[in-house]
Amino acid sequence: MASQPSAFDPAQYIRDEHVNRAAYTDPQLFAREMTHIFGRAWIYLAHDSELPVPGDYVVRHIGTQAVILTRDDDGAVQAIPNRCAHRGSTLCAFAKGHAPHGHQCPYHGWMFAADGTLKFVSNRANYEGVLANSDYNIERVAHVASYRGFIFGNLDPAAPPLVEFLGHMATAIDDLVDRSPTGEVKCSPYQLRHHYRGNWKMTFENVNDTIHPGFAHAASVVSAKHVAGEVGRENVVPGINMMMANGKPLSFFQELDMVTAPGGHSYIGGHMGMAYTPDAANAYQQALVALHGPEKASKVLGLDRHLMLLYPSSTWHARYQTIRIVRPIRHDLTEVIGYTFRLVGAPEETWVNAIEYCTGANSAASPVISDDLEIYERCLEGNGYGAREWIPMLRGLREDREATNAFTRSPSTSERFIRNQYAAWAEMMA
Amino acid sequence: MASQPSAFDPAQYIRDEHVNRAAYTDPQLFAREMTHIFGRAWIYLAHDSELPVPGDYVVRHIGTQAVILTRDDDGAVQAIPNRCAHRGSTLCAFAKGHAPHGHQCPYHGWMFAADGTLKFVSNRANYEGVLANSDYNIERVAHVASYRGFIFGNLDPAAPPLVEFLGHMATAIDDLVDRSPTGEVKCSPYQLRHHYRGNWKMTFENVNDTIHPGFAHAASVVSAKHVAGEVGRENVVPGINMMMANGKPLSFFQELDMVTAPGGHSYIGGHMGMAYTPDAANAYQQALVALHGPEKASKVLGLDRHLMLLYPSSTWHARYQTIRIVRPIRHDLTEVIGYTFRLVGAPEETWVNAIEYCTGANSAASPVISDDLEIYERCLEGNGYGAREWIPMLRGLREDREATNAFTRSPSTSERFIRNQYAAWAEMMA
Amino acid sequence: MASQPSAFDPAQYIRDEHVNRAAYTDPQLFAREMTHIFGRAWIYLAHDSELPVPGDYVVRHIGTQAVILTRDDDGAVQAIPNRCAHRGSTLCAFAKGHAPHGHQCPYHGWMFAADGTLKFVSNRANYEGVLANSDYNIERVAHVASYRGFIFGNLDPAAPPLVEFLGHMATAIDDLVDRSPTGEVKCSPYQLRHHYRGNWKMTFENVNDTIHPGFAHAASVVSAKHVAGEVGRENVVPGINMMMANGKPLSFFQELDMVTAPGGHSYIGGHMGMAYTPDAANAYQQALVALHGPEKASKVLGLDRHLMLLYPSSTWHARYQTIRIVRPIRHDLTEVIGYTFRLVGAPEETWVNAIEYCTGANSAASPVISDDLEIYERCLEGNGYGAREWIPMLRGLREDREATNAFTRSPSTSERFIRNQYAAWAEMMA
Amino acid sequence: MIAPALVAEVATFVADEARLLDDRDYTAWLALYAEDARYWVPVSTEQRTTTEGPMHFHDNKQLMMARTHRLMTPRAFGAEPSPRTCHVVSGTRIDALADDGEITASSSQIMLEWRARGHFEEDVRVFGGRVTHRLRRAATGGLIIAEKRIDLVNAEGSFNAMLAPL
Amino acid sequence: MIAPALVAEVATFVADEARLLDDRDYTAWLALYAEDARYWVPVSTEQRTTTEGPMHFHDNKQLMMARTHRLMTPRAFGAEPSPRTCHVVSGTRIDALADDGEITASSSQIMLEWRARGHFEEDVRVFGGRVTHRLRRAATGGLIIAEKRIDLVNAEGSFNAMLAPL
Amino acid sequence: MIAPALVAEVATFVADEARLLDDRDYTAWLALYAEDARYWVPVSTEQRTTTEGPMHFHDNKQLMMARTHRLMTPRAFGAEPSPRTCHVVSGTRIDALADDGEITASSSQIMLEWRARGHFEEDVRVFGGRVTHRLRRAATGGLIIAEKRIDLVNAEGSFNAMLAPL
Ligand code: FES
Ligand code: FES
Ligand code: FES
Ligand SMILES: [Fe+3]
Ligand SMILES: [Fe+3]
Ligand SMILES: [Fe+3]
Repeated sequence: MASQPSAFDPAQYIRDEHVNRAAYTDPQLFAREMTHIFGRAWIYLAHDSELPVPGDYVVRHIGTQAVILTRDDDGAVQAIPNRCAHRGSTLCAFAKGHAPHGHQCPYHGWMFAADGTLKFVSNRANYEGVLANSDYNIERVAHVASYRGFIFGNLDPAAPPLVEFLGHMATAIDDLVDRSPTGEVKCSPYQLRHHYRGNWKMTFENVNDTIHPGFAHAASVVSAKHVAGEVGRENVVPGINMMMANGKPLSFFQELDMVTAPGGHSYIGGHMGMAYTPDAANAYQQALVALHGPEKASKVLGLDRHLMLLYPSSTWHARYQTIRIVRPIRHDLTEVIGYTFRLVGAPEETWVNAIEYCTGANSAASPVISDDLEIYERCLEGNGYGAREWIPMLRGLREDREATNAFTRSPSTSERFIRNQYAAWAEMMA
Repeated sequence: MASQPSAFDPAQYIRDEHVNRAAYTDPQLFAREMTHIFGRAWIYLAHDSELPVPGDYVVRHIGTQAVILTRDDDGAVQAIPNRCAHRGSTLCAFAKGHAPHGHQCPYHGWMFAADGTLKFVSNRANYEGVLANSDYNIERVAHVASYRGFIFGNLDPAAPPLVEFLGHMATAIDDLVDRSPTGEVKCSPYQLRHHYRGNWKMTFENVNDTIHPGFAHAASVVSAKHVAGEVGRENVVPGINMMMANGKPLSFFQELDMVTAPGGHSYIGGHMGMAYTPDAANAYQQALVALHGPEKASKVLGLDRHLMLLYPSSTWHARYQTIRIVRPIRHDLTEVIGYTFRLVGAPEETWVNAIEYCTGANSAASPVISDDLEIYERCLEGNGYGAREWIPMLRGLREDREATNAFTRSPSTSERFIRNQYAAWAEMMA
Repeated sequence: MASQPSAFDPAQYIRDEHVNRAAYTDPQLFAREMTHIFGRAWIYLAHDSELPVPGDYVVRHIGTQAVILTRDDDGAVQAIPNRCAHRGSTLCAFAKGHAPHGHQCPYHGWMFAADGTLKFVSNRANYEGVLANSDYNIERVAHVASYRGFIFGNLDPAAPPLVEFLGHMATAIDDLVDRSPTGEVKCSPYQLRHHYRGNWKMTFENVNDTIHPGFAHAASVVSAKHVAGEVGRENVVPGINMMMANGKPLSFFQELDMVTAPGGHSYIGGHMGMAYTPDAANAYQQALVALHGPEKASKVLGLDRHLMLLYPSSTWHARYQTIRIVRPIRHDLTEVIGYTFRLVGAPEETWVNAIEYCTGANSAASPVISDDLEIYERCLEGNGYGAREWIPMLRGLREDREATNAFTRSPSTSERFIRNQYAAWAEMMA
Repeated sequence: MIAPALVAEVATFVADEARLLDDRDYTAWLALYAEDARYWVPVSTEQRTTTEGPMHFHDNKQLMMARTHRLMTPRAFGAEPSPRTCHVVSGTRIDALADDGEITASSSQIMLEWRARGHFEEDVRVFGGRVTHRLRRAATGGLIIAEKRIDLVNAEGSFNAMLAPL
Repeated sequence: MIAPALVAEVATFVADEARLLDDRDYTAWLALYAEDARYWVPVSTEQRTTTEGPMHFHDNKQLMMARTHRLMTPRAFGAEPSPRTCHVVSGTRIDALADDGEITASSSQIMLEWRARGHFEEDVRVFGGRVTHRLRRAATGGLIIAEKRIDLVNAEGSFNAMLAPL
Repeated sequence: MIAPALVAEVATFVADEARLLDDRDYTAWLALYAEDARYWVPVSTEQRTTTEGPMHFHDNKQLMMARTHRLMTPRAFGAEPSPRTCHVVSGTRIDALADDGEITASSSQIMLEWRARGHFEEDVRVFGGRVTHRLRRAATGGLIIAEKRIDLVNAEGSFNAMLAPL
């Protein structure tokens, strides 16, 4: 009986490089995003190492929909909504587990195979001649595919192949995996979760924004410098350096590249100063050379990209082996979940650095993240009033440096990544 | 200025023995249920013994509407909404009390008689010639009627008589009252309240469902058996037995009868193993014989029905003198309130058993109830997503055992009681 | 994508001296109030003494919109929404402060002058040729004007002058200011805030209601009398007297005048027994005579008005130098913020009395206020159900005592002030 | 006048019992209770005995066993994860000391509970009220619980599922 | 160095006062206060005295009497049921000991409050903050309260009705 | 058997540390921590060490300095006002006493937090859980903190910004 939303026209929301603030505040628009964006795009779900053996499962989300990913007996990963086909109870109450015999509903005990096939109906006799099990299988997520061990799902039967969706961004995943001396990466069993009262797009529009750190994170920059002053710059720990990094001069970020790719994806390229200094004696580097050969190895170690966005579901940081899943809950509520990966065969130190990075860059208690969360919530409030409805996305409009079919290169200070996101948004929402 | 819901067609929600999950998740549908179902059906409100003397009142609900039941000076029970006719303040803040002179509004002191008649207007002179008290009486609940001391209300002026609504289910009330050696029952002043984030219909569709206990309550069955193992089955207390009862084999429930009656009512009949063993020496049984004569007495003591549903407002358990009122608050919020009754003249033990039953079967802390509450909430979540919109009500579709005008008999494992509820639902909602 | 509210007709809500209860419960109606009432009326915001020097600012509200009031370098007060023109973040996180160089956005550091002029754009080079600062000034509140130091704002470019809006009610402000021996009043830095789950209009319809105290505040009257009995009436402290004042006989209030003025304004006039007893020896009175001359001085000291309402934003109590801002948040949520003023040059005792009055009359912990808050919430609940949709505003309909162009005089017991409010309401909502 | 040492012993005992619940060490927790112990939570502070009407909790030791056994294996039944709690105890005092050595002690307790249901702030509940213990001396010399009564501030209120003992 | 016995006495006194509020034993509670006592709850931790601006509470003994008298008979006025509370007290310490024997003590307190309004979880509120007592020796030898100041963590915030003393 | 005096000293120390946080006296608070101290809040009670995965907090002294420095000057950066907190501590006990004198102590703590964001009740959060301290003797004879671990009841949950140390 819900009243129908009026017909949709992207031009209502995107016009002349401006976005209407309703994009962040309208619940009905959010509902459409769930069907048209999260119902069409490839959504990052999990990594192979999270469900190593048949029967292992994890519960993840595609938009507002919980899905169960289960490793089946053939070793394939199956995805189904976490919803019983009988009366609709969720099947799994734990976020992960082992269900070798399938998923049994807690209500009446119906059992479903990894792929949603209805395997058991309690007191089956009651259904003789009136219910065919095959009519009550749980519908599978239309497509599940993985790239180098990273599993994505897509609800749209007509979806393009995953690699096509990834396009140039496959290099984001390569960047992470190639850093493993064994070619193997392993996901930590512990995740770091935070949430904020704001729209999911705020995160995507913030993560590659290199102008905000100097202002939004000024507090932690100053505090970090204060510490450096106290203990001596040569004695500061990595966490403090990470905070200070946000204080780099704008000229630094202006030189730096931003790469945007079709589908709303992007990353900050180039020289964040986090590349490895070539060191032939270093065991880790030796291992990479052994695996890749010297040329590719130094390319991998030299690669120094900042947060890579796989719109609309995840952000990737290969250098520190951290992925964040952005999970929309309501138009004004979003959860962000951080995952760290072990480079199997790399020294423990690499792992410890990844943990430190994830903790510092993804905890609700991180002085940096808490700044961002505050900003998201302040934008939600500010976008609730005032006469000005249109938000400019004009920064760096005329500064693109290179354009290919695969990607466009701009200064990292540009809002091009936001324009790029809304181009994808408008296309999917139409 | 609320936008109007589109016209209503039951076939949008009930089709081929399936119900659309929107029935549990759509707030506008809920609003219609309040006017069309709780605005038309007879709703159980209270028992005579709760307001014994003139002036006594209790506040109860008809759907989302609070009503004051007051014993008037003639001993009749009057029902009015708990709302002042002046500016709309609630009149009573306490759930029960004694107001022999009527109900006085806390705001400006207007006084209303038990039947809503406006008796006093403060500073009446201000209203001379502009307000006639008779225009500002509180409108009474269209019908208040009681059956053997149990008081029901109905907002629909065109409602059929209560007995007609009860039909065969009058026996549910008889079953309770006839168990009293004096023909008198007395309601406990203490009620047990729990609530859950889920739709009110979930309770009705769960209570006569004899398949779910073996699964949803498996945890308490196993735990109870664990205790039995520890202390020896012969030493287990009633509460433990009650938990184990949910572990009966499905064949037991298949044999058992379910009785459904027009209006959405139903109960589980037959042999729950809770009938009294005839014992001529037993004082309670002697008293019943004295009251009813041997034949009826043994019939009463032999009666062994499980939760009797008076759709859409209450569930009855005569054997343990417990009534539950199901109170809809929002489409996704429901309160359940338990009442226990003393069989006046019966041994204290009977009363203690009733208390134990109500505590074990109705407390939010009951291992059994907490299972059900969890299920309700998991169904609310699960029915929020996934492509499958239609919930099957097919169980036992072809297994009816007997059909009369008054009722239909089926195996207790059947979902017939749910189909029966939606038949009434569709009729009233139309 | 929000569905449009249907066209508006005041007669849907105001008819024959009755108001439809939807006025208190309909969120869409509330949304219209924000644009049509708080978007058109003059809203009280702050007092000059709260932002004495250039750069000082306070954040206040016009309806649901936060606005920053800043003293500019010319000493003028400028008002702009608390929203950055870039991506919409709120500019100020603190309710007051000093920003001599303008307001800098915490997100990307854009700076705005007091009047909203965009003064600084970070990394401006990114915007060369694509963004003109002048297009991204924050739009100013259409009108800001002050009367004797009290600052009001109006969002409507076509608004009449403030003095015209105030009309006769300017005397409410005069009454307060004239009581200062120096003509200067100073606002306390400390405010008293309370909120309730109910509609903002409830406060306006309650404050001049002289019938409710005898009933709604009966508890505190009785308690105060109990104390008087214990300690002896001659020993009671002012707070106790204040509570007892609500117990005055209705005849007292019937004699008392209510004055209503166009625009929804009103106050209780006449003799509350709070006039100063003329005392030539009294230093305060001497100072007033020195300032005003004997005639006006005694007029000022003799003035004894009770809560003066400046619809729809504030209530004024000159005798105790207290202003309350009524801040609508949702149709069912309202905040009330109390401000006390120091009469510069008056004895400390005057100030202490003002504090005591504000604490007693505006704290959520005040026995009197907590009664009112309870009533507001009970009306919200009661107006959610029952068949009766129309709320009478008939009290004293035929008792007006005098009518001029500037105001109408009625008994203080009349609901004329409510009728007067809805007359203004209907006019603005149309 | 009650011996300060006894007051201290009781205060520690009461705090330790609460801690065992937070540790979900239910075996040790049950061991604190006498065989004939009663654990109950009235639905009204006016309920003087356990035979006046239904209660939120009314457990004998068997029911306590069943309840806690269940909390130890939720996953086995597809049930939600068991809640985690944190008790703070304050103002423990001895209200009565019977000739047979039975001790009646009371304390103020606030308990924070978390259920892992993915509803963020809503998954946290705060319980609190007056806790009354009837204690006896065990043969071992230690204290054991004959009765624990918890008068919640919202005893008369309506509750969602309460899985963990208070 | 302050005598441990005095610290213990004060800690017990402060806990006992909180308990009397939870018991709604207002007569005994009032008896703990000196005739010239002041009970106040500032709207800002920056308020040093009671003459700087309005306050949430600013009671002398008469106002405390009126406030509590009212809580004892809500039904008589159709007012809502009085709230029920539970205080927990922690870290009571003596901050100052004046020559005239006046004791300044402070503690951390969290109070759970329930109002019976049928709104389930929403009817529960949590208050908390720093409580400061100025105490004197009564002629009887016991302690009496000259001043109680409560600095709520959300002193500057906005409150719904606060019926019960904190 | 642990000396009661030591238990009392530790209990007071733990309560005093919590109080310093409520006072936002971060300079004194930091002084309680050893140079090589670790302050951490795991995302799971199953995390035994700080190298098993990300954590809510994982601070060394430098990070503690930066964190607290920032809280002392929020306005300077247009950031929201720092939260105000109130801790209550209960059941502090000594779990282990090493030969080198290192003390492992644990307590139950509930913390009320208020953020001034104008959202009324929603601005109040309650945190709570088990707090474990590793303590050493400072040269001065007093205690210093080598490690503080906080196991929140909702460790595995999702959090909004946590500005104040727990
Ligand atoms: S709801 Fe899943 S088996 Fe019935
Ligand atoms: S609202 Fe009831 S008397 Fe005015
Ligand atoms: S949002 Fe304000 S500067 Fe970007
Ligand atoms: Fe950032
Ligand atoms: Fe069940
Ligand atoms: Fe009032």
